[in-house]
Amino acid sequence: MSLLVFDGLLLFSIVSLAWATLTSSDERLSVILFMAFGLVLAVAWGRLLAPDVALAEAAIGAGLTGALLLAAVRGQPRPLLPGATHAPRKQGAAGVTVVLRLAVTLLSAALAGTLAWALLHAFSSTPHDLLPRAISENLEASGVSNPVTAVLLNFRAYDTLLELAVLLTAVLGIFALDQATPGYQPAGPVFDGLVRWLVPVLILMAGYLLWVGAHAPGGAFQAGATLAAAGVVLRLAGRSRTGLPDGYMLRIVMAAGVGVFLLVGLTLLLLGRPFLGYPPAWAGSLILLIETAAMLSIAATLLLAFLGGQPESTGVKAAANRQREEISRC
Amino acid sequence: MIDILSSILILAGVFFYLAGSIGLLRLPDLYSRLHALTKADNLGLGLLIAGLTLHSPELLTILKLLLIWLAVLAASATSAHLIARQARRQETGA
Amino acid sequence: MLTTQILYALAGCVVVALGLRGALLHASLLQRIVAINVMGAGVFLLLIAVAYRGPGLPPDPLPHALVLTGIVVAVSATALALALARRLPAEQDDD
Amino acid sequence: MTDAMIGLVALPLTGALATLLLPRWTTAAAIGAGLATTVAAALLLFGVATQGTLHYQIGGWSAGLGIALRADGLSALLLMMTALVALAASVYASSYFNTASGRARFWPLWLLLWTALNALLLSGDLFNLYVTLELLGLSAVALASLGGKRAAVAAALRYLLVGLLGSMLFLAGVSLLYAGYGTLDLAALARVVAPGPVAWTALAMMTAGLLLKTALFPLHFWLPPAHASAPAPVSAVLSALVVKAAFYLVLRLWLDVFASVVTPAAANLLGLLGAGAVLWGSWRALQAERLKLLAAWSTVAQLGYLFLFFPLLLALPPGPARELAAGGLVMLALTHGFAKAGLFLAIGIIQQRCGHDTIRDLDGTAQRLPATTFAIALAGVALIGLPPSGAFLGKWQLLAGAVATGQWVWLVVTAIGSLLAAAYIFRVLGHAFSHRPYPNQQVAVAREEWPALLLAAMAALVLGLAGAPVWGLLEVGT
Repeated sequence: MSLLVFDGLLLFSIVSLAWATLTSSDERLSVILFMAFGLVLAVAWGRLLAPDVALAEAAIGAGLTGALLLAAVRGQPRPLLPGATHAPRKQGAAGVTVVLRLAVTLLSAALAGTLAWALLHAFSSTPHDLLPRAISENLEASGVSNPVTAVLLNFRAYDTLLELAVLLTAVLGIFALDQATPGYQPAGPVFDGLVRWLVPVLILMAGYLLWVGAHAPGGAFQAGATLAAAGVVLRLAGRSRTGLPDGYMLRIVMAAGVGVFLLVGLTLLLLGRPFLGYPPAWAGSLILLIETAAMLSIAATLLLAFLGGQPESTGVKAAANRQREEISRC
Repeated sequence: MIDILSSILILAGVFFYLAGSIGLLRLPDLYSRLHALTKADNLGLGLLIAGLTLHSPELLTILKLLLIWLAVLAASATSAHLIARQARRQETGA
Repeated sequence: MLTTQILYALAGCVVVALGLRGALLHASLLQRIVAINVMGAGVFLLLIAVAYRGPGLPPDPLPHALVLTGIVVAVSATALALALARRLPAEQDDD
Repeated sequence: MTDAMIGLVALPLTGALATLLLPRWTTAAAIGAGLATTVAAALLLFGVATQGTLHYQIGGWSAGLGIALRADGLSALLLMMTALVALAASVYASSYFNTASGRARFWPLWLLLWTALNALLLSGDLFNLYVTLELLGLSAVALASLGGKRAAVAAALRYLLVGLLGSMLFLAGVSLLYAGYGTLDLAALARVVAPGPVAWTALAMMTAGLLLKTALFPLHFWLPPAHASAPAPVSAVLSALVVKAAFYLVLRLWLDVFASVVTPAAANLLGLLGAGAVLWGSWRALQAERLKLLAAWSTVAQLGYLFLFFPLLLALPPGPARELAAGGLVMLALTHGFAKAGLFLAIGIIQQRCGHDTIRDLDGTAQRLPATTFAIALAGVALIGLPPSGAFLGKWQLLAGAVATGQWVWLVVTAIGSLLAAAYIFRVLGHAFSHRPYPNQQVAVAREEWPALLLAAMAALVLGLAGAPVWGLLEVGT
C-alpha cells in the first residue's frame, strides 16, 4: 500500500516533469527541468530493480546529456522577454497553428492510447521467462556474474560493439563540423578547491565502477561517464587541459573501444571459435580488457562531445586547410 | 530498537528536506532561499544517511554512504557559493 | 498482472506521447532535441517495466542491457544534433 | 562461407579505424577495405546461391540468447548491390575529396556507413536492427553535413531529427514485441507472432518509423534538401542505399516476419502512399531547377514504385505469379540503386567541372563531358524504365501483377509516373545535347567518370539483359 503511494508520487513527478520540460518557453529552464526529469527517472529505475540503468541514467541520461544541453544554451543570452525563444509567428497563420497543434496533440494521444492498449494485452498473458532463464543458465559460462554485464559484453556483445561504433560516429561527425568551443574562465578559489579533490575521487570511482561491473551494478559505460564527468568538471573550472591526450594519442583512445573489441572478436575467429565467442575460461579477462578500452573511448568521446569539437591544439591545422569543395570554373 | 532510532533519524531528515523546500518556495530573496535550501538539505541528508547507516551490515556500505554525504556537502556548498557570487556581481553591476 | 508493472508502463506511454508531441510542435531546435530525449526515456520506462517481475524476484536483465545501450545511443545522437544546431545562426531558426 | 557475413561487418569497420589511425594512407586503406568488403559480398552471394540461406550465431550463443546473422537471397543481393555501389562511389570519392583534411573527415564516416548498411542487411535480431539503424542514421547525417554550407547543415539536422523520431517509434515497437512475445529474434518471432493488438500496434509503429526513414510520401519532406545538399558521392549512397535499407526492413517485416499479421487493407494503404509518391515526386522532379534536386525528387518517386508492389503481393496467392512479382520488386530496387548512384556521381562531375548544376545552363554539356552525359542518359533509361534496363523488367512484373489481380489503378499510376520520368529526363538531356559553338574536343573518359558510367551501365544494360538469376536467388529464403 505504502509502496503504491510512493509509485503514484514518483510517476506523477515523472509525468509532470516531462510535461513541464516540454511546455516551458525558456530553453534554459527546459534543460534544467530535463535534468531533474532524468534524476527522478533514475529513482524509478532503482524502484524497478534496475540499478545498472539507474547509474547510467544518472551519469549519462541526466548528467552528461544535461551538461551537453546546458553547454548549448550557454552561448545564448538569456531571453529578456518570456517566450522570446519562439520563432516569431505569422499572424495570419494563427488559425492553422491551432489546428496543427490540436492535430498533433490528438495524434500523440492516440499513440499513447494504442500503445497502452497493446501493452495491457501483452501483460495479460504470463510473462515469458524463456530468455531470462537462458541467461541465468549460461551466466556461469559468461565470465561475469552480473547478468546485465553478461548480456552487454557476452551474449549480446555484438550490439555493444556497434554501439561503440555509434559513439565513434557521433564524435567524428562533431569533429567534421567544428572546432571546440572556447573554454571557461578560471574558477575562483572555492570551486577550485572542490575540483582539486573531486577529480581524483571521480577517477577512483570510475576504476571502481569498471571493476565492480563484473559482479555488481556498474561497468564500462557508467565508468566512462564518470571519467568524462571528471573532465567536464575540469573544463568548467577553466583548466585548459581536461585530461584528454593530444594529437595522435587522442585518435588511438577514440578508436580503442571499437578496436580492441574487434581485435578480440577476430582473433577468436582466427582461432577457430565463433566471432566474439570467448572461451569460458578466458571470458572474464577478455571482458575486462574490452571494458577497459571501452571505458577510455567512452570517456574521451563524451568529453569531446562536451567540448563541441576537436581540442584546439590538434585542430588548428584542420581549420587552416578547411576544404572548399565546389570549385567554380567553366 | 535500531529500527526505531533509524526511523526517527530518517523522519527528521525528511522534515529538514521539507523545510528546505518550503524555504525555497516561500522566502523573499535569493540569498535567504539559498541559505534555507543548503542548510536544510545538508542537514536533512546527514540525518537520512545516519538513519541508513544503522541498517547497513557492511563497513564498506557505511563508508560509501558517508562519501555520498561528503560529496553532496561539498558540491552544494560550492554551488551555493557560485550562485551567490554571480548574483552579487550582477547586483553590483560588475 | 502486476500493478506496479502496469503503472510504470502506462506512465511510459504517456511520456512517449508527450515527447512525440514536443518533438513535432516545438519551434525551438534545442527543445525538439530535448523532446526526442524525453520520448526515448518513455520507451526506456516501458522496457524496464516489462523487465520487472515483482518484489523480491530477479528482474529480466535483457531489457536492462537494451536500455543501457539505448541511453548511450541517445547521448551520441544528442551530441551530434547539438553540434549541428550550433552551426546554424540563431536568428534563422528553420520552419 | 558464413565467415563472409562477419567479414561484411568487420572489414569496413576495420577500414574505418585504419583510416582514422593512418592519416597518410586514408585513401589506400579505404579502397582496400572496400575491395575486401566487395569480395566478401561476392563470396556470400555465391554461398547463398549454392547453399541456400546462411546463418551465423555470434559468440556461439543460440539465437534468442545471442544475436543471429542471417543471409537469404534478398539480403545477399542487396549486400552485393551495396558493395558495388559503395565501391564505385569510393573510387569516385578518392578524387572528389582533394584535400588531406577533407579525406580525413570523409573516409572513417564513409566506412562506418558501409558497416551500418551491411550490419542492417544481415541482422536477424530486432534490437540489433535498432542499433544498426542508429549507426546508419548518424553516419549518414554526419556525411550529409560535410557539404559544410548552411543549407547542408540545416538539412542534415532535420534529417537527423526525423531519423531519430523514426528510430524511437521503431524501438517502441520492438519493446512492445518483447513484452508480448519475449523474444527479439526475427525467426523465432515469425513462428509465434499472431494477429492481435500487440502485433498490429508494434508493426504499425515500426512501419511508421521506417517509412519516415525511407521517406515515403507524405513523410518525404526531409529527403530532397538532405540529398541535394550533400557531397556527390554521399548523395549517391544516401539515395541508392540508405533509404533502401529502411525499405528492406519494411519488406522483411511485412512479407516475412509479420506475414500472418498484415492485411490487404493495410497493404492498400502503403500502395496508395506509394502512388502519391510516384505522382508527386515525379511532378516535383520535373519542376526542379537544379540537377541534384531533380535526382532527389526522383528518388521520392522511385521509392513509391516499390510500395506499389505491396497490395499486389498481398493479393496474389503464393505461387509462381507472386514470386515473379516479388522478383520484379527487387529488380526495380536494384536498378534504381545503380541508376541513381550513377546519376548522382555524374551530376557531381558536372558540378565540379562547371561549378553549378542548374539545368537551364547545361547547354553543350554533351560536347564537353560526353561520357558523363552518356552516363546520365543511361541512368535516365533505367529511371524511366525503358528496355533493356532492369527497371523495365521490374515494371513489367508490376503491370502483370496489377492486371492479374485486377488492380488497374496501379497500372495508371505507373504509366503516368513513367511519362513524367521521361519528361524530366529528356528535359535534362535536351539541354545537355543542345548545340553550342564549342571547339570539338577529343572524346576521352576521365578517371572520375568511370564509376558513374559503370553504375549506369549496370542499371540500364547488365541487370536487364543478364538479370534472370535474380529470380532464382530470391527463391532462396522467402
